[in-house]
Amino acid sequence: MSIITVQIVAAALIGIGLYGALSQQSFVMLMMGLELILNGVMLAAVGFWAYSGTGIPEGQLLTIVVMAVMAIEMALGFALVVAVYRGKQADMTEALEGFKH
Amino acid sequence: MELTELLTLLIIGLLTFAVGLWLSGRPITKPQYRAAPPWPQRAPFLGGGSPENHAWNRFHARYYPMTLLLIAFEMEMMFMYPWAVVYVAEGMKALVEMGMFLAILSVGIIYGWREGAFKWQ
Amino acid sequence: MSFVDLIFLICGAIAIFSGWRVFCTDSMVRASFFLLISFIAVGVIMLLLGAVYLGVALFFMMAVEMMVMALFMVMFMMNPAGLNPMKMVHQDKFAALAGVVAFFALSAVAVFGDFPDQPRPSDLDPVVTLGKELLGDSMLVFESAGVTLLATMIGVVAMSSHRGRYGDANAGSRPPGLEPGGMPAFSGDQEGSSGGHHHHHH
Amino acid sequence: MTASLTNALLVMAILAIGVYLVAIINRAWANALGHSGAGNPFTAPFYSAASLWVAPANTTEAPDAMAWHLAPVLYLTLAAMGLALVPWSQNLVPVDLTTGIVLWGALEPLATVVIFLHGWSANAHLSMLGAYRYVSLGLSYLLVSMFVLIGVALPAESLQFSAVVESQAGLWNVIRQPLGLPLFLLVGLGISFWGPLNFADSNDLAGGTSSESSGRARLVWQAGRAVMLVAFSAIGATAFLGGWLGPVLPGFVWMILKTMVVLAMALLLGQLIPRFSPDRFLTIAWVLLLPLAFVDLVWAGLEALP
Amino acid sequence: MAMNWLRQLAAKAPVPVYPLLAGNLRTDIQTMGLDPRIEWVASPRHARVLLVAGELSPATDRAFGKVHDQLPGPAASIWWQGQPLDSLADGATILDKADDLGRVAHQLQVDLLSGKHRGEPALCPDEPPEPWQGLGDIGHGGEGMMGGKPYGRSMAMPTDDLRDGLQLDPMAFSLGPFCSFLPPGLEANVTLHGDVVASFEVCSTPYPSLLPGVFEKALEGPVSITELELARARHYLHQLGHALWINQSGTVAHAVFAKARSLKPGESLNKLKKQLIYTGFYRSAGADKGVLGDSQALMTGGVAARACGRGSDARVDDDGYRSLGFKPLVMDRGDAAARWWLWLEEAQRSLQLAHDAGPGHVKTSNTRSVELLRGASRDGQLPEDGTAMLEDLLPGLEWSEAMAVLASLDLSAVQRAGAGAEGTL
Repeated sequence: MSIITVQIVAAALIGIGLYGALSQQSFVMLMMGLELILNGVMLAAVGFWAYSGTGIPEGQLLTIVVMAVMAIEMALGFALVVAVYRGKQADMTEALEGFKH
Repeated sequence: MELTELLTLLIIGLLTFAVGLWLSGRPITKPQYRAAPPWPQRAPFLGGGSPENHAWNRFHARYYPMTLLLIAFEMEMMFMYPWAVVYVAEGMKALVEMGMFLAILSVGIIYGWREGAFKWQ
Repeated sequence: MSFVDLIFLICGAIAIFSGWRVFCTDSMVRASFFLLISFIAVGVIMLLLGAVYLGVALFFMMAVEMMVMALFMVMFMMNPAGLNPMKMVHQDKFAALAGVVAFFALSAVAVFGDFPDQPRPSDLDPVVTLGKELLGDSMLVFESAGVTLLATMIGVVAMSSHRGRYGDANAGSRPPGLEPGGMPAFSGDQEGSSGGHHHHHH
Repeated sequence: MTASLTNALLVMAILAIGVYLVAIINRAWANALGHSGAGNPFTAPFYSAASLWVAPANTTEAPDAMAWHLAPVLYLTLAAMGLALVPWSQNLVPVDLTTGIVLWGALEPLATVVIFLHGWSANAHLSMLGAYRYVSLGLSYLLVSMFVLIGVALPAESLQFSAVVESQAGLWNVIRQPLGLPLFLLVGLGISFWGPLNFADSNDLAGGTSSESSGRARLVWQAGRAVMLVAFSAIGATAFLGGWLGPVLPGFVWMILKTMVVLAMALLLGQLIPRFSPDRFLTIAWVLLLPLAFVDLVWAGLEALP
Repeated sequence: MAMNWLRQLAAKAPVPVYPLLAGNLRTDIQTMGLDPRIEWVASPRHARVLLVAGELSPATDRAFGKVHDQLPGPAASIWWQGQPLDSLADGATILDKADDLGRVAHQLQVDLLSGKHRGEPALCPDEPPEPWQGLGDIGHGGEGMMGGKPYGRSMAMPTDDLRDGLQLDPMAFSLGPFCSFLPPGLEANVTLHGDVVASFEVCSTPYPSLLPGVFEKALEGPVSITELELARARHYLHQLGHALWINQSGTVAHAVFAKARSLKPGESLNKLKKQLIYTGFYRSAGADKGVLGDSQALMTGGVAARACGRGSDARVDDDGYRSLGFKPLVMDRGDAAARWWLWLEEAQRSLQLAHDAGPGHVKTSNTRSVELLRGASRDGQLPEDGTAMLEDLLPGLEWSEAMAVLASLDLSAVQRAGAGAEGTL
């Protein structure tokens, strides 16, 4: 376990997440991809923090901020899904295009 | 040392998992391919009735607004645990800051309550 | 190879494998919980890295989020359990390529980049430093997070709630056009009728 | 490594004894409440367990076979991990994690996930209803539990359970923070879906999430519930009743006694109080219990200030 | 045959029995459950033995087969108050006396565990509900997103929701007639949206309840009020016990049944009453639901009507009761909790009446109008089945509330067992 291996794992998670986010048709699955990307980002942040040699708290804080972003993204994303479904009974990303007036 | 504690936790987890697996017996993994209980025994129990469809469908979880509020509200727990550790050392300042933080979020809870988010939709 | 390395490798493999399974399983519930497994494995790696608080906190944050994810998956996806196998992807090749490129680019940065590689001080208590930081220098982050979360909560309730303050959220909207067994219809003629939720046209 | 193994075996032993203890106390309460059929509390648990053991397993038409098989095992594992966090005496702490309180907080939603999976995986209607109902409970008691436990972390200045015990040397938290234990009891009934909070495996769903399971899988499921209840009681005793602290007797004896007190209270409540309506409990949890947990936290905070 | 030690231990456990009611015999079943050698279970999956109580009718043969086959084998049935099915008659265990159930079931359990009894044959053919093998890409039987019948069952299609604007899949199934949480014999087509009942369509009504012997006699001529009122108190306590069981208070329910078995005139139920108040039974799931409308209350009659503020009680027309100073008990809330409350109050008052009537052997005098366990008989007219009202009453309720409301209503038709036939006393 070193900073390089940790970053490679993080890179793999980000790569898979990117694939998911770009390829999935369903909005909820797309969010899964985003979550996976953020998962990799968090791991990378903690990796940098752990090997920075100083243990500055900003590394941890960054992770918390990423988590907050994740929580907000999920909450708003799902609320959007509910609102869209209410109107159109669809959960596909394409359905969202109807909202781009 | 923290790693020793984690190792113990891991051992306990794995050990219980193994014991649990042993206790729960041989799995019937692919019911459709292997010798398994006969079909009538496997039908969902409805007291003699029968289902029209699979149980797995788009289920209306009627508490969904609560779950969304929870995701947002739970984030605040992330801040609370480190706060609790330094609370006594920081004293009044910590109390006031967390009080403000909680007060802000309580507004969200009250709003959610007023809008009926904590009711079965 | 030490014991820690071994566990790191196993967890890394689990995190990547279950992250990949998320996008190739038919059952939405399984997909959510594969993602949860991926998060848990990452949390264990964080613990190994000495982030005792963040690793454990990741467990509870993600357990809740993935539970909610699974709920919404089952609520809104057709065929949520994947009883009929399906593949709902677009631009599959391009996406896979983008993923692979991103992986190699980031790995290259990790391998060839020049990062500090020293263990953190052994007497450091990550929770205490984090708490001090939150109440000290980063207080603004902390309080603004509160306001952001409040905004999120209000937005979430306003968007998802049926009993809106101004009456039914979908008052005036037309019934959806879905052919039984077909894909959801979203033809243009339904637009403009969604007066109840114009507030999220960002 | 040896120490780790010894500690692990110790937790396993406590786990086995704990299941037995729950069965005994539960039957003793049933006898006391006028249930004539509860049998001899000391031998009946063995008979019932053997009866479940020899009963054949069941499956459903198209289950999520992996989840169906693993959910009870995982629930038992989570319960054991909860049990591992308990400090039995000053020197006998199987897992003395510096963030033990956070880990307990993480076990609760993970248990919710597992209980949901148990009901979901059968692909049967009544068990699905139980699973969904439970999620509404599991997600709403979570915050209450976290606030209450943060309350005990304040005077301890630590998230470590052993530090929480030491911080109670002067006065137990049950007196310092009187709202804590009652709120936490509700959490315990929730996490093991016992009695009034048995939304998952209830009679009006013919057994809910376990209505389709039988035999050894059901034995593991029931054992998991019992262990979870023991783990909760031990955590409750640690957080509110001063853990191993006490005069004359050795620490672990005190700890066992206190755990049994909390366990007996939870089991009595479980038998006496009828089930809440899931709908109403959701409102109660957010509108009544959560503010009460706030009050508890503020109380704890003011009390902890030097 | 030899058993290994585990099976020997298992044989000592209370026999898990699933009660399958082919007649309105819930009260008897509840009393039989007091035997420590057996234990009623909520799902046939948990059972080793099936108790078939009552006479099966050909109409329910299919449903019976389903439940029978859902016991994980080897399992066996015990037949009580009815003839075994022809296909199972060979070597069937028939129970003559209710008190014998513990012994018989235990013997059956020993035989099953030791392998002496090989279990009963299945009644339904061993095949999936729909053929599925070989269809679809992986042989799962469905195609497309929602098409076909994957794994033998189709998938649901979305419908309008009754409260919320979300159009999601309903959960539709038929329930009963052998559900332990429904009135025995009630069969219904249920549609759920989430866990809220969207529609509840009664397909077959519950089995009619037979009048206990003493009520039969009261329709013929004067009977001792003491005897009549003790039977009444017992019945209401059993109803209350069932409601407690539905609301997850199994232990308390058990204690109530035990009490009901040996009621004495003048006994006080105050302790139980206080316990139910303090433990919040009257505020449990569904307690404030199931308010009956006027016509529904009249249709149901008896306690349900009095819980809605209708003071009809045939006992006021009886000189015997009048001499004891009888006045009807009335509440005006009309919800499930009010009915539970009145059940206990009525039981208490019945015990008091039984006590007061005791010394002078006061007898009933009016045979034309008798207050029965549900409603009253007027000129020989007995209350009719009222389950149709469930179709209006239950939709909109959450599942546990709906089940609690069901447990607060006694809607089955009342029938006379015929002159001289033994009742449940």
